[in-house]
Amino acid sequence: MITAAFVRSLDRGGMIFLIVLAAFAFAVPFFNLAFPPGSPLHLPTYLVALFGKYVCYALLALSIDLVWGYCGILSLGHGAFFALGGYAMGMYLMRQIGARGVYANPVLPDFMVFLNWKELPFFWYGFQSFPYALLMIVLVPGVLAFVFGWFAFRSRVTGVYLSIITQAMTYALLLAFFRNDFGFGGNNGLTDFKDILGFNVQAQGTRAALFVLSCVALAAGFLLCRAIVSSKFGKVLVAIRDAESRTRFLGYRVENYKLFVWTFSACMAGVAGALYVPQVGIINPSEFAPANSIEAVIWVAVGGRGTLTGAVLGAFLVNYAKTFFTSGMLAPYWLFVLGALFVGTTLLLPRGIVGTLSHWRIARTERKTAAAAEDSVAWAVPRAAE
Amino acid sequence: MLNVNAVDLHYGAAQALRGISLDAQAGKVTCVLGRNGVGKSSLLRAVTGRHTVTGGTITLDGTDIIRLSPAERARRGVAYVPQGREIFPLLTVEENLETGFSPLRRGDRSIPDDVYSLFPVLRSMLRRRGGDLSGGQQQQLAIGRALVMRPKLLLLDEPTEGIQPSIIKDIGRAIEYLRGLGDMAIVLVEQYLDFARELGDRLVVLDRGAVVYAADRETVDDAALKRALAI
Amino acid sequence: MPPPDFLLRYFRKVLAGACAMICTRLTLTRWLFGLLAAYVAAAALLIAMPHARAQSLDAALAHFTEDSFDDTDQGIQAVVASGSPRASAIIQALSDGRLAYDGDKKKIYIKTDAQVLDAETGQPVTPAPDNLDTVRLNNRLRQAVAAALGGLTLMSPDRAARLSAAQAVFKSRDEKVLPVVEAALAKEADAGIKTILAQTRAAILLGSDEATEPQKVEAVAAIAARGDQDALRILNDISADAPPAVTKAAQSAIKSIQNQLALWSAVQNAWYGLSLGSVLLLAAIGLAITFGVMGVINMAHGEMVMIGAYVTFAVQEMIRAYNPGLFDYSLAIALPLAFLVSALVGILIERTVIRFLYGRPLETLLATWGISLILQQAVRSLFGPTNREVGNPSWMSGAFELGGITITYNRLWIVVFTIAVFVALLGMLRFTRLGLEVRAVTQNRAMAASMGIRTARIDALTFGLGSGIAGIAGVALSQIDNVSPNLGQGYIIDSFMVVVFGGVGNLWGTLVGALTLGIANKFLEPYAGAVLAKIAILVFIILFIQKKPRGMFALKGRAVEA
Amino acid sequence: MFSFIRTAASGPLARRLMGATAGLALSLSAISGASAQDTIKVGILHSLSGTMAISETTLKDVMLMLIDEQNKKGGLLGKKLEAVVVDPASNWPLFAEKARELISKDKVSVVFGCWTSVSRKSVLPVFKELDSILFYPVQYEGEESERNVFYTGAAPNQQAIPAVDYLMSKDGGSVKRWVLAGTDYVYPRTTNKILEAYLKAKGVKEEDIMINYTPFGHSDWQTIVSDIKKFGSAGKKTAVVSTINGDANVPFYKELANQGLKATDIPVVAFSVGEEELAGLDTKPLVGHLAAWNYFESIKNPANAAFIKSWKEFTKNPKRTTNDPMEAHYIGFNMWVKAVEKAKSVEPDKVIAALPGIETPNLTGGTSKMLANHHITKPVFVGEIRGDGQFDVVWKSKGLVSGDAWSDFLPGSKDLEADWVTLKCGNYNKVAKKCGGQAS
Repeated sequence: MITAAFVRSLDRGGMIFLIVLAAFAFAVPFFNLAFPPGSPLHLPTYLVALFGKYVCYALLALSIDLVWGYCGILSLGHGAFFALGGYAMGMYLMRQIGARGVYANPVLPDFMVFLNWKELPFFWYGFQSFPYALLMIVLVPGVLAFVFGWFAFRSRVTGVYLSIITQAMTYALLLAFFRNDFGFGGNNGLTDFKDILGFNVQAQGTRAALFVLSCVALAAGFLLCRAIVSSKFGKVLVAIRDAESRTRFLGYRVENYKLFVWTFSACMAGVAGALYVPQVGIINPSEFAPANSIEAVIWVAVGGRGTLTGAVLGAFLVNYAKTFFTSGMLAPYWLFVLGALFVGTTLLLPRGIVGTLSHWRIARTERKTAAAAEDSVAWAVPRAAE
Repeated sequence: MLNVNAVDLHYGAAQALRGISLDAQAGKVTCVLGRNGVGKSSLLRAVTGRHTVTGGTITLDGTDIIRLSPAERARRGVAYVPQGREIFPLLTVEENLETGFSPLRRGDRSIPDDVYSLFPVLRSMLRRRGGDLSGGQQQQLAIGRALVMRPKLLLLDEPTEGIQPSIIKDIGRAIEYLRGLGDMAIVLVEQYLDFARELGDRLVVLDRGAVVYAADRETVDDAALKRALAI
Repeated sequence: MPPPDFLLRYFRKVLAGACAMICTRLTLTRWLFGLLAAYVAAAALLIAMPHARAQSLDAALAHFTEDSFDDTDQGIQAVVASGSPRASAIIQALSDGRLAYDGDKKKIYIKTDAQVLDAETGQPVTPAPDNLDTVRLNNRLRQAVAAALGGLTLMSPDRAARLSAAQAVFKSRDEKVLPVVEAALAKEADAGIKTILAQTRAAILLGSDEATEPQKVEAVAAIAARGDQDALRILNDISADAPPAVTKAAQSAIKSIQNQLALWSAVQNAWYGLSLGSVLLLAAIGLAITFGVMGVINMAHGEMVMIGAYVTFAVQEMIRAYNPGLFDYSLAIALPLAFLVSALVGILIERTVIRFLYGRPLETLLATWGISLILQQAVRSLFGPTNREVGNPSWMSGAFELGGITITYNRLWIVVFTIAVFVALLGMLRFTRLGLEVRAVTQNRAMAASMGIRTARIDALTFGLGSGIAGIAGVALSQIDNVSPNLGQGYIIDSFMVVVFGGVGNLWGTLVGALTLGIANKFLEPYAGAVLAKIAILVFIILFIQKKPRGMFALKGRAVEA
Repeated sequence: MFSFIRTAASGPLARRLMGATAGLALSLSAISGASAQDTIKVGILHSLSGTMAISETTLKDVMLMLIDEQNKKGGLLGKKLEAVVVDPASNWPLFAEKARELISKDKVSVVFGCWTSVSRKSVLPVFKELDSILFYPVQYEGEESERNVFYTGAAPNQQAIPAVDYLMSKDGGSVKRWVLAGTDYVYPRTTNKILEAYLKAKGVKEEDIMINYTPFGHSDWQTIVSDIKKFGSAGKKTAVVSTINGDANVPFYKELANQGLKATDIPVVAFSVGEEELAGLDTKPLVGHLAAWNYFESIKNPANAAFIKSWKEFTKNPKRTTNDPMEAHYIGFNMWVKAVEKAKSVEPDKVIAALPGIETPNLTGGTSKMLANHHITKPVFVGEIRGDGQFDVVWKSKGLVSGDAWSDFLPGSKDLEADWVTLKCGNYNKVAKKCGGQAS
């Protein structure tokens, strides 16, 4: 009875979420494109870019929520997967520039030309092809996550240890990508993109399309995550989160479950990164900074971990707050707000917004059911068993 | 000394104690008997404050201690020898004993001679780590450690469990000695009937979280006692 | 054999005692000294400007009023050539930046703390002229000044002055001062200074065209005995067209010095590693307490270090403002204050945030990260975003040579300090009441409470202790790193690596972990470069954790479970 | 289950949500469109939090001061100037977002901002797309000339090469052996590439050049300083050219001072160390080490004295120092004001067209001119660190040096030329005789 209510309430949440997302995906480009800039109904392009960024962040939040909220793996390095996906996309976009770079070199990206690189490093091969780049967007973060997870989960590195080494992983990548010799443009990263699939990345239409595509990716990610967490597989994940060793004693190969969901989540983060890069116009190593990954975790915490809609909502809210608090008079206070969000959420709202709301709803139904049960059971069993 | 009145205690939805009442007087040993899972240990957890009770009162020397934290109760004279001893494994025997100094004023912080005279083995092992001791030695250490606190009320949770008979005898003698001092109330939770019968001034049998039989040593009806235990 | 020191002192005493009575005797001494000075000056003059006529000091000083480096250079040479007894005071003032000129009156003055002296006469000028400009120097002139000063003070009665003069002439290796060096060498009694002078002579001879071949070969041997990089530099400097015997001797000397230096470079790496390791240990040890002992992930740990550094800054500011004489004690004053302030902030954090999160390490991690952001920005608003100056007290400045390596005092003191903190902390945990209670709570919280130990108080104190130690780490780090709001961020990941690598809950593990990482880093750095070395270490730790998930020295049975 | 979904989707809920979303989007756009046009808005895009706040906060303050002063003089074109401050929080994607917000939402006429190259690179596409103007005040690696960007900081030929020339001169110590030490990112990499080529062209041998890179925020300099010492012991006069950035400088100089590496032995010339950075150091052991800039606070000049005075008054802090990027903003702002007055409009296209050729006095007694390649002419100074944390100018260029967008010492760029006046191209290839890449 209770679980049924729970499932239904969640489903309604998911439903509402999908509808809102669809409306959003439709309304934003519609008001942007259908009305001329002077019209009061016009939605400025910069908001399209801004919302597009939020949607990508939401997808990243979703991927973090899947491993943290449902499997108890707190990753402080998910930004690494996001950035790797972004770099894969960035490399494709760089190759698309072709001879239109400032040095007009048909093969080498600009940063290689002025640092005297003679030829393209081997890992840049193939990125001129979009399907190859698409493959890499999923494959590179996926393989890294798989290898990392393979070692970590089999040797039963858990809890804060895992968190700390995920942080070490992203930090090592940060340092590596900062190195100019590494061949990814060093600190400046990849930028100055021109075309994606032949469309100008800065054109209004391309932006709108990328925005819609990001919304579609978010919806797909949401549905996939829903499918995972509501299946039996998902129940095992939750069991692992709540009592890992007991789940192991029950005969489940815990590490395989973890490895799958971890790798899947990394691929999702990679896709988010890939969609993010053409909309933002730059990818550079600072995306690997541990602080970025930790910030992404707080989006999930604010929205409510263990609730997929919460992760998305959190990403939107916190990033909107960031946009809001980094302008005008409030400018130097953003870090105070962000810091307070971390402390406040963990202390006062450990379930997050969506988690708290559904908790209240469940508590209310539970009280009702309990009251009803009391009435019906009171006369049947005089002394309740222990 | 100790007065437990109508105490309820829940673990989540499950109720472990149902309106239990119990008294323990200075210079007397109160034995709490019962099978596994009837609430004996829960009763001690309620008295020490390790678990919050959901109803009833607990007073020590007439003052209500129900709102006090475990540390504050210990500071008022409640000493606890838990089931499984809970020796600090990485502290030496001496340090284990010294953990009992906390309730004492600075000037009183010494290990009473009684501890060593009751359990001479401890003196020879002062520098050993608590975790390296045998079960019986740990049990003696746990009791010794409690005595360092100069308690008014000593709570012992199955001190004979899994311990060789010779040490059980030592422990029995120690409890008798402490009773003889006359200023300490002792609550002994036991499953080992003979031991309890021998030491207990008052015997209380629990079942399903409630007192099902209680009698003083003089008036105890062995048949009724056995029946209560056999339920 | 020179007369022993005490004998000289005795004579000097006799001279002083007899002064009043036999003043003719004193006049004689003065006359003798004057003669010597004149000889030295004349020698310098003859060599420096073979065709120059003796210039008056007045004319020499005029060069300084032009505010042109070339004129100043001429001025230095001219002052030395003037042979005036005021020369050394003038050059000293120039070197200290106390030589000033009045551009309108074309007069030169020497500024002292209290008054302004006329450079030519040494008499105070009253009223002190305003609108004075300092005579400026550049690096080229600084070298010239050092050489001139060296030449002028090689005969100084003060040993320290002679020593620095000898070092200065060694550095300049100016052929012009060779006669002065030789004169000083003949008179010098101190063995250490004598060696330097001999080496100076050898160095000058090596560079000179006049020296004979045997003189040069001998000089190579004298230089080779130094065995350091300066020696290498001089020997490398020998021109290829020198006589074959000289180049051959030099080549073999270079080779042996290089071998020696290679050996020393390994020692140096070990020392650098040790020093980096102690910095890591110092930063991590507070974390080892809060993380290891309490199981609390304190991401704001770095900010506690930062607070300690800012306390040091504040203390130094106060000292600068009110009592500059105390500057050398500033760290001693800052140390307890930094401990207290950081500890109090730590306790505040524990009481207001962390205590509600015990048993939920991941939440603690997030909350403390938030606190770290707040603290950073708070310090930024309070002290400004820029670096603040924290000075090194004199006893932490500079370096000394030990064999073939240079050991800087600040690193040395940090190593010593780290050891002291480590030992003090171990002792505190082992021998004090608080230490016992901390260990008891660590091992069995519930039982500790049942023993009457107020666990909440212990938690707060332990957290305060860990934070306080981070604070004193900040005092030490302010000596080698910049004091800015970002200070803590630079250490937090490294500190976690150390603690996790060493094994949680074990101070010895932290020690070994920090030293291992420090030394490994420094041995990798020469080959891989600073960036790759760091990446390699991180990857190594990630792999190591897979092998030993609880670190090197994990304690059994009490690990932090999420 | 499915029936439930269907009913919900077709129910009024969906319509309500659809309406709400549209409403939200509309209200956002309404806010953004409602900017009043009675002032001229000037965007300030400098990090006020995060790691870069250390350098950039000062530039925000100086811009506020300049705008304030301009308003006291009666504003511009009869309108008041209004500063719009945003905080990109040292986060590169946020730079792009904030740039977009300034231009699209706040409708600023010009933006003064950025410090690091990556932040400039990140906002570049935004300025191109939305056709606005950015004034970039920091010395950088060059290799760029964009229609929408005006570079008021030094290009490598206005800082690095003169500094090296000075060190090779007799006054600079006739240096023969070079250590190029830098933080591992694009500015040091490019500068060092240029210097390496330049030194080799001057006859310096390969083995007399040592290049070393360190990560951002590097704090343990023991090994590198001792390597420099070793490298300097080869018998030739050695100097260090430092492109070490930001936070890493303080520990570097502390280590230098403590290991006793004196300026008279091995001088260090830095391109990123100014008065602001020295404020965090005890400079007494560092006296004689050098920095090359286009401005020093210590330069005696009435314009500079007035600027320093008003800066101290504006910040209400008598200890605040001034530095080179601040002067760059001073020049850039005055140039923009003049260009607007000349164009009689703040319309970006008109201002961009008006800017080349504009001349304004700089703070060191000369007059800087905006060139057709969007860089400016500047004097070059080499200063020695003094005991009081200021610099003593020991060398200055004869006349002003024109900023080169493209270095003559890099193979890829030696044929390129930037000219936005006649060629209308930022990267015109003189050999191929055509505008490379995009002409836009």
